[in-house]
Amino acid sequence: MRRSLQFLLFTSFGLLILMLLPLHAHRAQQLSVAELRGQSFLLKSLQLTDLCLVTEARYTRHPAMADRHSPFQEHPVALEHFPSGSLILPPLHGRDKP
Amino acid sequence: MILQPAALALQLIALLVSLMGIFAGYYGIKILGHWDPASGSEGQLELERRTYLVSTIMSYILSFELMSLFLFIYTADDLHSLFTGAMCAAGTLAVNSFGYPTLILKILNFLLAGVWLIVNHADNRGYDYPLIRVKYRLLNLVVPLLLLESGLLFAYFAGLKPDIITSCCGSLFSHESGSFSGDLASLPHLAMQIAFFSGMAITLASGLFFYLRGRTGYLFSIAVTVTFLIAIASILSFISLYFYELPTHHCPFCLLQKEYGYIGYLLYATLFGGAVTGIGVGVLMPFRKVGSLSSIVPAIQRRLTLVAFVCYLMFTLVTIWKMIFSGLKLVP
Amino acid sequence: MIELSGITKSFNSGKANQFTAVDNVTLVINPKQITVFKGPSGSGKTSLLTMIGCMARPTSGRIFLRGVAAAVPFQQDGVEVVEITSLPERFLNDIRRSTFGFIFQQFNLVKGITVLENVMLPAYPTGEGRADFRARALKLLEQFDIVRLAGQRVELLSGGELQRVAIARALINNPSIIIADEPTAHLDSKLSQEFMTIVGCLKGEGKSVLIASHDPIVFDSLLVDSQVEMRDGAVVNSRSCR
Amino acid sequence: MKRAVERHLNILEFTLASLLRRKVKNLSLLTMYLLVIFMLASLVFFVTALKREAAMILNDAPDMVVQRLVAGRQDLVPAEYAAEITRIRGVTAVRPRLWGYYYDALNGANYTVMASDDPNTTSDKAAIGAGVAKVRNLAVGDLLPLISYDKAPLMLEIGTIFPSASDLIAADMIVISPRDFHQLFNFPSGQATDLAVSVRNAKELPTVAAKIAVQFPDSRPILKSEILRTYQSVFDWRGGMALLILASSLLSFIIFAWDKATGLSAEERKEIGILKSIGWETSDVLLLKFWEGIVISLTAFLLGVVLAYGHVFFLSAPLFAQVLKGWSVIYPNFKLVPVVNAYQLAVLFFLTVVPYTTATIIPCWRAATIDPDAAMRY
Amino acid sequence: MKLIVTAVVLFCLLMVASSFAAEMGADSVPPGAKCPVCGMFVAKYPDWTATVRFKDGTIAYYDGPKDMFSHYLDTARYTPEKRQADIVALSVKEYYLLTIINARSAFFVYGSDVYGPMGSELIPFGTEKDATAFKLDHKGKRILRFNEITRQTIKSLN
Repeated sequence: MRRSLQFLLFTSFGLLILMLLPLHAHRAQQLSVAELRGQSFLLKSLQLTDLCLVTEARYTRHPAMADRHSPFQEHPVALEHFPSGSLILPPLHGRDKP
Repeated sequence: MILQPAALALQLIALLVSLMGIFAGYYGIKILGHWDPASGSEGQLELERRTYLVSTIMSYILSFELMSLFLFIYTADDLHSLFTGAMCAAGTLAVNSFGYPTLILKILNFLLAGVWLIVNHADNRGYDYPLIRVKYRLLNLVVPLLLLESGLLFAYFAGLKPDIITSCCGSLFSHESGSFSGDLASLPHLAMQIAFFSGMAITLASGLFFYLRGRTGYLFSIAVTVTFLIAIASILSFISLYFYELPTHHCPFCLLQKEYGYIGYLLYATLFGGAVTGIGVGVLMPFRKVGSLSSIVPAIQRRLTLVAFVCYLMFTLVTIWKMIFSGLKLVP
Repeated sequence: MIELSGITKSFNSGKANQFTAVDNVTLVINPKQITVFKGPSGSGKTSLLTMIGCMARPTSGRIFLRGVAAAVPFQQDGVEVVEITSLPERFLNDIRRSTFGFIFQQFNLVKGITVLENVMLPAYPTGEGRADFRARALKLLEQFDIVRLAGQRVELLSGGELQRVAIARALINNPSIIIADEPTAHLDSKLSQEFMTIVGCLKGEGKSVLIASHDPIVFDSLLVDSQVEMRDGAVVNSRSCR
Repeated sequence: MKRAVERHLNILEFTLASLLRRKVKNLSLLTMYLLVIFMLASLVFFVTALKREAAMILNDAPDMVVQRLVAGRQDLVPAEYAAEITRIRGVTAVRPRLWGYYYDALNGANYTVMASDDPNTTSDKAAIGAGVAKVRNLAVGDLLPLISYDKAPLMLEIGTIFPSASDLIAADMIVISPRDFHQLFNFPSGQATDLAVSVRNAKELPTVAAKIAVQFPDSRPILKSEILRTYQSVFDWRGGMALLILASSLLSFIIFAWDKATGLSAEERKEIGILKSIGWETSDVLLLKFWEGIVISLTAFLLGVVLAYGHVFFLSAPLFAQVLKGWSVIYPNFKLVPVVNAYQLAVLFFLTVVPYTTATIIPCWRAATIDPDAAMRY
Repeated sequence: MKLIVTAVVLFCLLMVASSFAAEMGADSVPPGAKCPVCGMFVAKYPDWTATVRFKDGTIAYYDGPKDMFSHYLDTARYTPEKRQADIVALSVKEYYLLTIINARSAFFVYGSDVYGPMGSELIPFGTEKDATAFKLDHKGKRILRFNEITRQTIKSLN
């Protein structure tokens, strides 16, 4: 086969895979809703608020911990999140109303 | 200011388009000032080379404009959840006074860039650069509009603040809003349907006649332009109603949403495609007799006419199909 | 027939280092003949050939092509003369592609691709089907007896083979005029003779051949129909050898 | 029409041949481009998937958490607060939450201990996350000894180990009964770590929060939407330093591409000169260069995105894991649920391919306008 | 006797079940349902759902009481084949608890700073006490009963 047609074939194959990605994601999401989310009644009832990404640091395990004066606390009313906290305004929204 | 990837991408494209536009415009002015096809001097040769650059840039601008037009509408649609009162792109665009002008300019620029490329294509086929002045005057009209569009786009995104209360399409395009869009939406259905179908009929008939006989090109082009405007008004006035199956919902943007099968993309693509090519036919009309183009322009026009014809026919067929199979009946 | 009238080509015009490569040349070149441009290097032979071959435009003067107009796409039927000096590049190019075939001093083959591909190269942008011009290229290779080299890369070829590939390439688009610029400069006498034999065959096929050369094997060849002698950009002597 | 297609195919043919001829140069360009797109796409996929994960967790989270501050530090909330807050209009329920951290000196890990009033959680029993089970090498039925505040050991029998599918929420969790919780930490009764407040209508949350803030000046209500917003910002593009790094790498790549495209080697110049002399037109060479750009950028984009998808969703982003993990003892072993849509892909395309293409326009044009007679003059 | 008891029990069960079903039916908005007044998909805004049930059993869904009133006060305009008299029941979602209540007996707070999906809204409450408290919290202007709401009221909200 001509090289140009080979390339076009390769590219359309790549495009096909690219278009399959959203479909795969969509399907995986549906499966995860069905399976994973019903996983643990106990966990659900605990009403957790945070992701367990890095467990040692409070500012990643529980960003919403409220200390107003502690290391890596960028602003007294900010929720903690290192290292991006210094780039983001503290969420003053809904707080300044009497 | 919304720091959302799509907004960033749109602003990036606007920036690139402006830079390229300034570049092309600068050489456009130079070419207008120093063009002398009879000379074989080095300056002239350099300018001739620049024409390649300008037309390359313009074709990139056109494709960027086309892609960013749809990305813009989709992004506006996507962002509606940030604004109270917005339910689709209509509300997002109404958040500040730059939204709609940006959209209208985007459409206009897309049409102009398309027409420019058509003229450029014809000019390139003539061996004596017959349209060079027309082409670069047109370019100098397009470039400021491109810059204005980018400026508006930046102003629009800069002015987007979440929690702004905006209007939804239901009120923007309602009869009582008193605005121009509202007036369009409140045009009487029957009259608009008559106008739309007769406009389409005249366009298609004159297109066919022009295609077969090569005459009445101006009529066709004018019909395309007028029908384009009528079709936009008709989308507001009655076509959208059939798609929404609601007698009072006149929004031109909800058509683009998933709930309606993204049918709006097909409608607008055919409408814009038909408009660009149809207007192109008219713009080329004065040059049918210009020396070297006399055998070329008619062939180009025939092809353009065919594209415009097919596009408009598709638009009409989709409309008719929906009018027949819609759950809504406006005219008993 | 090619007619030149008052052809001048200057470089760097208006600047201090301005020089005139070709100075007011008026000339008629007959079709289906071998015409040799002779003169020392720097006499303007090459510049003149580039202008005839639609590669460059003269600063002033006009060039007419007669009888080759059939290959020009935009030309209307019945018009036999093309004035090529005021044409934009893309039209010059169309004429060049369909009317002229070029053989260069250094052969100018593209390295890294095969002989066959090199021969086919001028046909790529014409939009002709690949199978069509591929068959033609193979036929040309056969004609020059180098079909066994088709799949080889050009780096590995000998001087004589290179020359034949270059000639085959010049012929791929079936031109009516062949332009050769110092074709024998890098060849020994035997190969130069061989070249002239091939040129003779081409002439026999009805092609016009224009050669710039200061090689006696070329301009003293019995095949040559007319000679144009050049010096400092001007024609000093133009005569028919018949 | 057929002629135009043939012309494109023929020129593409030559493009591929000439790209393959300069293998080292073009492969290095392609690799760099691919790497940039791969990292950018991985980051976008990773971040959107984490955002979705966070949003899913917050679906079940309390509408509002009320904490108490003493001298600017978080303190325990007295039970009376809960009773008072219940009386506010719009509040449907107030649940005191008991939780805290337990530092395991044995292996340096940090657990999150939580008390559950679920009837399944009886005394002396614990439900633990897969991360805890792994670092302590525990199975269901084993005993987990924890050291109480007074150094007395508290023996807990493992009743449940949360499946590792829930690692992103619970890898470090130890869920025990309130009685054990009080005993472990000497936690004063009648107090709570914080209060989980339910408000039926989300619209009313700010009003309720404002009322709580007025009624208890030392309290700090945190809305679900605030936590969500924080997560979105943390994970969002502007939050990621990585984006800045990637943006600069994209920029430097474009400069590199520009440089590569402008600085044609003598050989390339000669080659284009030959092409032009044998009958290629400026627009043919432009087309050649256009295809060159398409081949490079499309290949890089397609491969980069597909590889990124595999990297993030099938291999759980090992490259990012290294960064996130650092010296952590417990690192969740999570598999992210893919979140990709056409819109996201289109935006990625615009952000990576469009700038590259634009950067190459002028260099390509420069290359394409080499004089056709240049080849004659060598 | 036994028979009667059984019948009564069965009847009660049926009633409960049917009322439960009715409530469920009204609460779960079909995903494709669109507000006949503004065209929005109602299921996207479950906190604001208002419904109108017609004589023929059809139910119309709205994304806020305002649109429900628009339809109620000008039925023919939005549904040309129906009249106001065809309406048998109107329901709205109570603001604090998001329960479905009868619109005819509800208290609506006008002019508050709480916005619905369509902007300014009439906020419905089951009791006057709740309505008064809300009016105080949210700078409401007036408390209106069902019959006090006119086209003029709706127009001033748009």
